[in-house]
Amino acid sequence: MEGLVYIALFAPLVSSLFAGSFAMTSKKQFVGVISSFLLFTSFVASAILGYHVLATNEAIHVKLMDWIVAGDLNIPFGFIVDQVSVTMMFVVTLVSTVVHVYSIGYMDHDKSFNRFFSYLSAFVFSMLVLVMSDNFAGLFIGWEGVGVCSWLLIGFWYHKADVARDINPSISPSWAANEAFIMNRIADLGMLIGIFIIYWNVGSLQYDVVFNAIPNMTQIVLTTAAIALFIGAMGKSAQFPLHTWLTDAMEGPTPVSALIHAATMVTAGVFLVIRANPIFEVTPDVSYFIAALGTFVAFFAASMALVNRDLKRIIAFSTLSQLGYMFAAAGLGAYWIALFHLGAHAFFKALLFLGAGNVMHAMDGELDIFKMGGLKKKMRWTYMYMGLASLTLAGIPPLAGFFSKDAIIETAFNEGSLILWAMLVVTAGMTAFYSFRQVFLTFHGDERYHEFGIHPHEMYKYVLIGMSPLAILAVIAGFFKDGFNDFIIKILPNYQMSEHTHHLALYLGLIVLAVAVSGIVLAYIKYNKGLVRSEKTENSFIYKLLANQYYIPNLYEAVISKPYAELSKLMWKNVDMKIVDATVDGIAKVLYKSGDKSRGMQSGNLSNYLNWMAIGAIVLLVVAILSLVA
Amino acid sequence: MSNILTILVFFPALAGLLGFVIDKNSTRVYGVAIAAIEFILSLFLWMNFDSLNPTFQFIEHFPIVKDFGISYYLGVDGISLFLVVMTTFMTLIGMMSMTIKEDLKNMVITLLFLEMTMVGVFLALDAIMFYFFWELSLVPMLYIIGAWGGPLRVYASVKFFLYTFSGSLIMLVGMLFVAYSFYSAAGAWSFAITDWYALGFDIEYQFWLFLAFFVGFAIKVPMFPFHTWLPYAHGQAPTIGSVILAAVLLKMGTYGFVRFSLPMFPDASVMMITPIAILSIIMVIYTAMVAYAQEDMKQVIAYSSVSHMGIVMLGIFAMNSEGISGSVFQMLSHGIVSGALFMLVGVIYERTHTKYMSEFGGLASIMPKYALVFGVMLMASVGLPLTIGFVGEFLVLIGFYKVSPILTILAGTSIIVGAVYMLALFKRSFFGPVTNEANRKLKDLNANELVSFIPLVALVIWLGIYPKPVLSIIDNSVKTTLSIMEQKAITPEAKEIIISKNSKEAK
Amino acid sequence: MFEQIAFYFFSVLTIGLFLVTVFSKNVLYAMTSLASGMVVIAGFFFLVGADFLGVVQLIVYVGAVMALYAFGMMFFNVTKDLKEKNTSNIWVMIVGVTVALLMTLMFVGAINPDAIYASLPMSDKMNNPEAVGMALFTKYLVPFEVAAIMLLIAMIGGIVLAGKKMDTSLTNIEDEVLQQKDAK
Amino acid sequence: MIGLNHYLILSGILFTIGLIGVLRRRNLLMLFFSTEIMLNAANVAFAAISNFYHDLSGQMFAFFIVAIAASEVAIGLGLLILVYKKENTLDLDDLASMKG
Repeated sequence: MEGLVYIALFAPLVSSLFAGSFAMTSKKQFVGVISSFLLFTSFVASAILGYHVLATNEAIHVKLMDWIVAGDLNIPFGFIVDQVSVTMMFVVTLVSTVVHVYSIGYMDHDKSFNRFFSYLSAFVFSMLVLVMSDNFAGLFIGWEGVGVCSWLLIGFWYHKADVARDINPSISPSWAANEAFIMNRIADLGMLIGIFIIYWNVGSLQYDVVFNAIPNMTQIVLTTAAIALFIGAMGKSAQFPLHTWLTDAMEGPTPVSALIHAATMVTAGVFLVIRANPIFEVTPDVSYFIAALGTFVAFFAASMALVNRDLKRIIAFSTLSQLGYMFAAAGLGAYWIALFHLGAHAFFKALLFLGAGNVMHAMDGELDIFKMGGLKKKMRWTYMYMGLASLTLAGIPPLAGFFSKDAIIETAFNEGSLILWAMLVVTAGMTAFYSFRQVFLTFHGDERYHEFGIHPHEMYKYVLIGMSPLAILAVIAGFFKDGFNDFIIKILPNYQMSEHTHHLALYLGLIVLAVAVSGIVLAYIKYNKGLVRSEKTENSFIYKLLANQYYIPNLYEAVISKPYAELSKLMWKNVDMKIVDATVDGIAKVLYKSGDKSRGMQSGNLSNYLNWMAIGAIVLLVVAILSLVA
Repeated sequence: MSNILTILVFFPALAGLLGFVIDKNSTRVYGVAIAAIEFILSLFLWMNFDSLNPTFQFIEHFPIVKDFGISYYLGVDGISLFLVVMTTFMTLIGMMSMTIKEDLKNMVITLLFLEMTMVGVFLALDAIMFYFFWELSLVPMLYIIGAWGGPLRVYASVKFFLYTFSGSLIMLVGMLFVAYSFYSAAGAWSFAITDWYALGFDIEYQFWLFLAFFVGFAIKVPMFPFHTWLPYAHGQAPTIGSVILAAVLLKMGTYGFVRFSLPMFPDASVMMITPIAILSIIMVIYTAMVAYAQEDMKQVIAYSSVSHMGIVMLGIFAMNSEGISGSVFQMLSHGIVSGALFMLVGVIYERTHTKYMSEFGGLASIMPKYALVFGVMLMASVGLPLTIGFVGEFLVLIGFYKVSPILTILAGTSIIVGAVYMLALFKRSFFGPVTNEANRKLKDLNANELVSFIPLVALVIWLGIYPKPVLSIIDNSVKTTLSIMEQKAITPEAKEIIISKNSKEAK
Repeated sequence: MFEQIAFYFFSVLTIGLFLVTVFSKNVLYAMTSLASGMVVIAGFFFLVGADFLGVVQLIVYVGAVMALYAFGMMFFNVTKDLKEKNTSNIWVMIVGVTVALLMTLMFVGAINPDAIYASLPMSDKMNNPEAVGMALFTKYLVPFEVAAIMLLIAMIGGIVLAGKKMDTSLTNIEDEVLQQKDAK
Repeated sequence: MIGLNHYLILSGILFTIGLIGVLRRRNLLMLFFSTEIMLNAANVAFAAISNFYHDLSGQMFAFFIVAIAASEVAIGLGLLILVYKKENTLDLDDLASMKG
């Protein structure tokens, strides 16, 4: 079994190095094929490991070697495959295999084809390190690793120039990449602090040691550790106020958006909360804050998705919103439901993104849904996939999204936080509305793309077949809910609804369903026929506010980036040059000037020298006398 | 074998003398060969180093001036071992990558002499010898900047020389006072550092002596606000000068703190933790901001050096073995990474004769290999895990967290601000469309340059993934230093701090 | 009584003569009064019982040194009065008087005679020249020989220096040569 | 009774006269004369101290000072002659070629 762990972990690394060795050569089809095959190997290994864990209920724990050993600190490269990590491994390797296959078609015409596979596989490796590590430092390796891969992949088309924010809200791929990296770094600091707190209070970073030591720790330490770790999670999972990078990250190639910014990396924050559940379990205040923030983000992101015109950004906002759901569940203590939603979301959101990728490919890179319409004739398969995924997202039974999302909303009700419940229900309606607004605008109604001289075409067959596993899973994943519950509660706390909630479950479900269906119906009425734009609505304050993301990116620019740049300039030009350096030069100047002034003494006239000598003699005599007297 | 340290110190200088008679056209090969032999010698030293023995090894000790206790005293422990190896390594790489055409012979000879002084500083266990090599190292550097530098070279080199020199004179006074105290206490003169370790001082003396040494070391590090010589020196120095300056010369200062200040003045060091930590944090954040504002690629890296050295300083004053070991490791990592970054800037400067970022843009499409190497070094510089930069930074921060969580959070912003200026540099130079048409014709790294950079990249990744062989040796010696401090501390508060910082509060 | 009279007489004489030396505008007068002053100084030596030193003073100073000056002066134009921009007298007086006061203060006030011990005590058995001879050739033998060598070197040096290219100016030649070189 | 102090004060006065000469005069030859005065003043003090403390060292010192004075005059005059030949003057105001 140990071998399988290493195969699952290192196959993507091998793939990355293999593809990387061709990175500077022209496109080679076999690079994509071999990479995909290696990823598939990793997936198979993960699946076997999953079966093993399911069958034996035993975690596999391996230690590769020591990493950092200094003082009392001892961090190994240790990997653990238990119920939680194997679930993540399964999801990650599955989605990434599909995305790899998809990319062979999608990146077909890109000259940096080989490089792309190298980055993509490197990302999968980092993600696996993140989920498989048996200690917080190992998690941090993966944590930063996925950050860098995300940076590389967002900025994949680095050659694009910067443009004004009005034209492209993300300015340029490289700008978006840097934004993502730096925002993540801010959160990573929190994560590091959390690690420090744990180390100095426990003396180890191994999960098992730390969790066993929890009863010995004071509440204040636990709370600060939980806060610090959650700050880390906020960055990676793009929670408010560190959320702006996620939509900008859509500058990356679409497979990247599907894999990293929907299915896997952004869920790392949720994973962290689930992984460290013993800590969050004993810090109810922090947990409740997580739930509240999650709910807020779910609503907040959905509201921005309502008016957006960019196909990928809409999906990105919905990702943000769904992450909010996951945090709400995790914060309320329903860790396994959060994990379940994480998995289900990975499948249908990846599917949705890949579908969007097909559309983008067909539309020559155009993403504005106002310029699309009526695509269902040309792209039947894509239409089906996206429609299915949107239905799942909207939470229509019996698709996967219904089971997971409904469970979260029910949890909120069960916990008695009716405000959270109400907001989550409303958000469910908004979700349904915006996903179908997008579907209808893209695939139904008049064919607006003709004006722009675009000739859409369906994606390659093998790509469409490659997407099918996701579609199947998006449909059937919900039926495994009870089985997954039995499987996962071996390690996560079992969350069960109270008797009361149980009785009301049917009604609650119906309410959610009704809201969702009404969302879809609203979208149908408004957008099925085609695009009807109303100047009045688009100029209204609310519309503008939402379309500009509540002006938060502008605010950050005005309050943080610009002042930082100005301050830096000030520090350099004024403080460093005019104060610090000028002081040093001033001292030197004083010495120089005094030398220059006293140069007059050196008149060359012996008589003057003799006078000076006499004065010196007087001084010496005085000293002599004083010393004699003393 | 028994006098390998003497060979290590003086072999380059002797070879340098011999260099005067070598034919002009073969000096380059000669220099590389000598540097390679020296590097192999240092590897040999590492092989034979007893990693379980934390004290000084390969000691060579005989008196020079008996009446004043000045002796020829060399020795190596875990702290200095890797600094020596890094010195020889970076000299070798620097020599290999050197592209200077004019007066190449003089440059090679100067570098070999410089190597002697640098190795000498790290190996000397006699304060007078230490001081001798310390000051002597200024001369070749002065020559390198002054003779091969940019337009402001005279100003820069004189500033560099006078600044560091005046600092070290104050340090010399401190050294003489310590020796005198030793004479008063023991009845005989001695400048041997190991003898000095046994000497205790009153808290007041410790404070003033600490300050005297501090001035000497802090200017070399360079700590805020003594750092302004560095941007000039880097800005004007030729590539090889910047590489050696950043990689090795700056480390002398921090090495001095570990070798002298901590074990000799434990109480004063404990007393000064907070002021120095605050200075270091200013150094980290302030210079990171200044680096962000720069327009010149090389200046960004010069200021980033200061910022990173702030982390090193912080680790030294964490007073626990995580922090100090991390600090020493960070010295190595900064040596390799910043050396490599300066070399990379040198590569582009040589091709375009400009270092201004505004002249570049889109270099990644033209020079992918160059961009790759730069990217790896950039990631190491911002402290990405599994690169060499992370290990030291992580250990330093984790060590200092024990001292002060608040200050650690402030210092931890280095991972943010560091990313800000490095990524901005990378974006401005490598990303975006090719803005300068002339740059389209630039050639990617050639074989010669690749040969220099591949070992660096390999090292960055190897030590990032498996730092243990280096770290465990460092850690052993650091623990010894700490136990010396613990025994020597006279005030109970200091003793308590040193002890408590090293044992976990396992509740 | 005799000692007192002699001391004061000699004092007045030396001070007067030396003042003439210092203030005279005529080199010849200055030199003559200096030589006379030296003779009187020898008188002081006899007065304090340093007979040998007195004789040496007469021979060396009055005989040799003054003769050297006299010969030296033949090279200079000494018939004319010197025209100098003398340093302002007030300044000189201030410095001079300060030095005099300080020295007096030091000699009179600060020296503690009890703390002084003879390192080379005179004995009553020998007269002065004999004692000096004993000291010179025992304890001070090496300095004595060194002084002899020094005098020899000084003599050779004096001859070489004074005899060097007596009739052309080195500076002018070099300037001309330089100018010629520059012209080329 | 004439005591040591008398001699020392006399010596001081003579020395001061010499010093005044050194400070006041600009002619090199006169400077030499003044120096001789100062040397002699010192000699007087030495001889007197020697007498009053019954110590021959003072006379020894004076003896060597005489020797030094003699060689100084020999070399110094040689140099003076050279300077005079070159510059045709012995006035220090005209000889200030070492101005910094």
